[in-house]
Amino acid sequence: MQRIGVFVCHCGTNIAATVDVKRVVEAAAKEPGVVHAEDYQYMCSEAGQLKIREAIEQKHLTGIVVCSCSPRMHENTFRQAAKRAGINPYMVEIANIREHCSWIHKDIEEATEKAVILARAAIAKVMLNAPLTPGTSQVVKRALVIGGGIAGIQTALDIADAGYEVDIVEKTPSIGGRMSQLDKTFPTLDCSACILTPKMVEAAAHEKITIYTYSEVEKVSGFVGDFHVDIRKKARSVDMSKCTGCGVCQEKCPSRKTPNEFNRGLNTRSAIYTPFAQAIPNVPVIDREHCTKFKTGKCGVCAKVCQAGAIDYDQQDEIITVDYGAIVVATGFDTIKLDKYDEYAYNQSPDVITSLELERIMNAAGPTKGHLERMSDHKPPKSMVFIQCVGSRCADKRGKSYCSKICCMYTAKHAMLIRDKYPDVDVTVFYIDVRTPGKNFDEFYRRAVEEYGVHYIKGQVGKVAPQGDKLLVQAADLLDNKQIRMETDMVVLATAIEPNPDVRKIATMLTASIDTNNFLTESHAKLRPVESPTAGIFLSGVCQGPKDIPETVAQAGAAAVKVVGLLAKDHLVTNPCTAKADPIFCNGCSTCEKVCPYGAISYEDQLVNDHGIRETRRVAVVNSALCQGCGACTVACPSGAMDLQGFSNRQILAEVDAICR
Amino acid sequence: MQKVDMAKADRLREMSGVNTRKCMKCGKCSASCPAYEEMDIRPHQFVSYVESGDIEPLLESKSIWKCLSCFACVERCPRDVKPAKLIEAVRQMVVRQRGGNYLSPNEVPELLNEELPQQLLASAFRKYSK
Amino acid sequence: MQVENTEFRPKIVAFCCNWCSYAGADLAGSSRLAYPADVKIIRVPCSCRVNPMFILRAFQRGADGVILCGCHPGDCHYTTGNYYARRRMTLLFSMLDYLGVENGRTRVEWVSAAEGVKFSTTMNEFVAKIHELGENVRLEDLRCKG
Amino acid sequence: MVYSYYPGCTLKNKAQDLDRYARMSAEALGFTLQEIEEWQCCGAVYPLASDEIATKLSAVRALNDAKEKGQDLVTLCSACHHVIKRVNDDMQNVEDIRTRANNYLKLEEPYEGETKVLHYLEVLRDRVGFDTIKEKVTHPLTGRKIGAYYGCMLLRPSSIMAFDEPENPTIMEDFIRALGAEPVVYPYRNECCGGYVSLKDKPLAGTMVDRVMESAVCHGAEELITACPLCLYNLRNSGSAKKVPVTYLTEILAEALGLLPEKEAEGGAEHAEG
Repeated sequence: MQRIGVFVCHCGTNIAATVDVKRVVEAAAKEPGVVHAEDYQYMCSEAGQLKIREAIEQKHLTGIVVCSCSPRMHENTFRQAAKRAGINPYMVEIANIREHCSWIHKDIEEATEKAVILARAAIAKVMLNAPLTPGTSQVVKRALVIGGGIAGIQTALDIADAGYEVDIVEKTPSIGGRMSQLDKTFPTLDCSACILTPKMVEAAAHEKITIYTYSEVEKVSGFVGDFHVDIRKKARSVDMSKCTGCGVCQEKCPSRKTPNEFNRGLNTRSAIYTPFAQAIPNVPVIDREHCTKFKTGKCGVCAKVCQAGAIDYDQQDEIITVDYGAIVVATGFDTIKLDKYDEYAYNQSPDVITSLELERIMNAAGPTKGHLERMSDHKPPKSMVFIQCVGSRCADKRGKSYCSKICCMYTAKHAMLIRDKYPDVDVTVFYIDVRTPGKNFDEFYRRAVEEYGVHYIKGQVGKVAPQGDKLLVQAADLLDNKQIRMETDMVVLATAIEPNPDVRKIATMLTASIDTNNFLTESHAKLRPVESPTAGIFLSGVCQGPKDIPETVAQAGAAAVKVVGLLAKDHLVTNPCTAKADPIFCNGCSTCEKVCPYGAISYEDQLVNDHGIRETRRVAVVNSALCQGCGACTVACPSGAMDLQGFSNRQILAEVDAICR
Repeated sequence: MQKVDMAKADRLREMSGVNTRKCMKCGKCSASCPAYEEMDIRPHQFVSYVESGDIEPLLESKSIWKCLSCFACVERCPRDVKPAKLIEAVRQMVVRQRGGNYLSPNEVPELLNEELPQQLLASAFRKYSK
Repeated sequence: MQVENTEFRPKIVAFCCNWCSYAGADLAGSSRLAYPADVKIIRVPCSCRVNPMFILRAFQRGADGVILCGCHPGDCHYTTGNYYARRRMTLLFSMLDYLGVENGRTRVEWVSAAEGVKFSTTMNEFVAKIHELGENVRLEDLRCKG
Repeated sequence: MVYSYYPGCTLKNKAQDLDRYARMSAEALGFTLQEIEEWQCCGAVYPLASDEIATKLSAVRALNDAKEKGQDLVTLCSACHHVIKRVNDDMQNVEDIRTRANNYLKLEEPYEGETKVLHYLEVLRDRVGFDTIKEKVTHPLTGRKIGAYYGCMLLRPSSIMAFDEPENPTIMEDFIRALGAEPVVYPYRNECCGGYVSLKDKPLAGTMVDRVMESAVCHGAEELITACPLCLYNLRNSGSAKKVPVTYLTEILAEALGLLPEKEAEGGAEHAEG
């Protein structure tokens, strides 16, 4: 017979303000099987846990129910407390009377009544709990980082420096990511390449780091500690072991009409190319879609000019399978498409550009060799307008609901750099709010205004109209309460950023949770910001939410520490809430095997004692190391032989009964 | 001292279906408005005046006769606030009151000319009077 | 003398998967997004853990509505569990409708861990629907009535 | 193909050309506009206040008439199109308006927004096809630089009108191109002409027309087309900027299809001179 203790937490006033905890205690005490019930200010505190421990020891409790916050918060805390008091940690159930009750209801009567019912359901369930013992599983001492931007590079470096093997998988021909496209960085105006390139080189040279560029993750199976990942190494058409990176092939390639992605399509590149001069690896790829040799069979210039004989038109995609203990997602971002913002004339005038395009124009290696000029007539502008919040903070379907966070600062940077280098260019910034929290950030923005004379006008732009060789900007000045209609030479749009569109596919492969904006969800918004709710998956950089370079680097380091913490373990404790077949009822029909996503179910001949009849039968056996405890098999099983430990049929039915009582 | 009339503000919100709280005060409505220069109270101010219950100035504003219902503000508003509908609601509130008509049939003959399309009269009457 | 309370307080059981919808409900809670107290949540590891038997039992014991929440299609923590759930529930709900438990009393909804607002609006809508349909008596086992 | 057709009051009077050329061209392109019986004025402006109902009823009657015939409803005047399309959206999606309108009209079968409302240009684009029109053009408008003036009512609110991209539309440009002329894209083609304020506030309408005209001229337009009689009136009569001729889009369509004998004569004369 179970002896149950019930512990009701006040959570300060978080619960006690809307739930009459005393009444919950009284009601719980009357439930059959309950031999102890009490309440306390903070059950999760040392003192609270001590109360649980004392009650278990003194009243010889066999199971406990804690009525408190979400089990996602403190289930483990209370399981450990129970364990220290000498009972099995799986003899603990949580009634969530905070997130699911006190925080959403105002009426005390109503909330208390609901809390009592939730407590009853938990008591009914715990009465049927059985002690469970977790198994263990191995940890592959190798990590995978998906994405080779600054986030991925930093994470990989930190993991590698701790002594673990780490692989970077990067989709494009080079690591470097968005940061390699930037000209200068705020708030110190360091040259982006100058601070990024050493890190790229370090990653490439690190003996613990393997870099797979021009590669993509194709398939992921397994689970924390033991993931199996298929990586597609796309055919480069260039033999990496032979290429010397001399660059002659790129110079001689006759097909030069492909929009240059690295320069955001502002100029063109050859069909065989490295994205930028400092690319790592410094080995070109052939863009087969645009290569004449691949399109018509007639060309082959690159093969002819290559002294090293590295060109290989017959190279095939290669798929390698590697095992990893942990996976870090660092897939980064792109700017949104501006097709739905044609009031800013982005599609109507080449002189309306995005901020990222301006980075390329300002960069010495960019399409204009660093000269600030209009893309229409290559004349230097005399006046420039910056528009903030293009696509950010939008409640409509056109844009993104969130603040992209980095735009206020990079716009101040652009404005300042232009005023510094071209003092005769008049710069106006239209803003809704200037958001510059961060060390030396607001000072930076103020410098743009006070020292560099950038005009900041509070008010959004309504329309940009090409007029002759000028752009007519129509805007509101909310502080002066007037409408501005001004001519300018260039308009720069602070375009909203969004997670790299590929991330959804990757999230699905990893079964990592993702939000409606395609940002990966962290396990806890405040306390577990670099972990995905899926064990063994970690988040680094903008794939989790908008952030600037310093924040990205900090988060990359944090993710690396979490990975190292995982890889340092000799083995992992597995979830004991796994499926289990009752050989008496199992008829070996193989239905469960078909629905198991993990291949955890097999069949073996067992000697079964069915009410005195002893016979050998083919029955299902669950490999508890592979089973992840989803329960699909339990419902599929036609004979009711399969059940899930910790969430058994009887337990859930008991909860249903308690709720509907 | 400004007179706060929340009952009228609520009535305007109801008539227009506009949720004034969604406004983030970016001013894009006023930036887009082609009749801005003619207005004494500007489109973005209509939203904040209603939000604060300051209705009397709106009822007396000449802006309500200047708004063209061209919907540029509605189309471009990033918060889906629809200022034009709010201005229309104020106009309705005025013309529904006795004597609030801005156009009387007596005026019409002198406004007519040879080419004037019927829809101009029809729409002006719809906009300006009960 | 006790005055009988005639106000209809529906009994509603919500099965929520641990990874998405239960977390979505937690987010609704921490964001203080209210929905009626009539909704009681049962945590299951995955929507595919919900056996039709659980839902039948709920109606048998007098539930007025049952809602099953899982991860969005393609986002299941266990890869495919929500697809199984969807198929099973489609069958079950049409059978229940045939038995007189109207389609409005049963619902499957996908709520991610980030969709606190959706969780709350879904529950508000669902409870409103149950109020519209009134008390459920069709499948109730009168033997269970005390 | 036969469409129900709602001409609207102005097309019966001051804008008879718009109507006449539309019908002529339709026949030439193989579809028929069948005027619905006893239509009433659409009201010319969509009543924005959500509690307005009586002013929407004439549109509902027209829509229901098309529904009973099982036809799509075609409009031409921008104002009529705007009002009828939006009222139809209300009938589909706003329960309160649907109920009240149906209670008032006492139809045999309640109207719930079943009719598809098409603008004449949409018929040309989606049903006939601009490629087909191009083939049927006998008198291509070669060498003419024509600017499309959309105005506001066809495009906005885009969520309901769903006519084209509200800030950078292309349907009229494609139409102009199909007729063999060169479309001139200018940014003020979707800005308001001043609409009804021109009745009592000529200067305001004048400012707005001038902006449109300046923008069109600056980008090289030598003539403008529009679908709206009020836009046409304002563009021709308001403002003080340099003007280019403004015609109805149906007129250049009829011209390109060779349905205007007088123009043909002119064109012939020019050829003779050249």
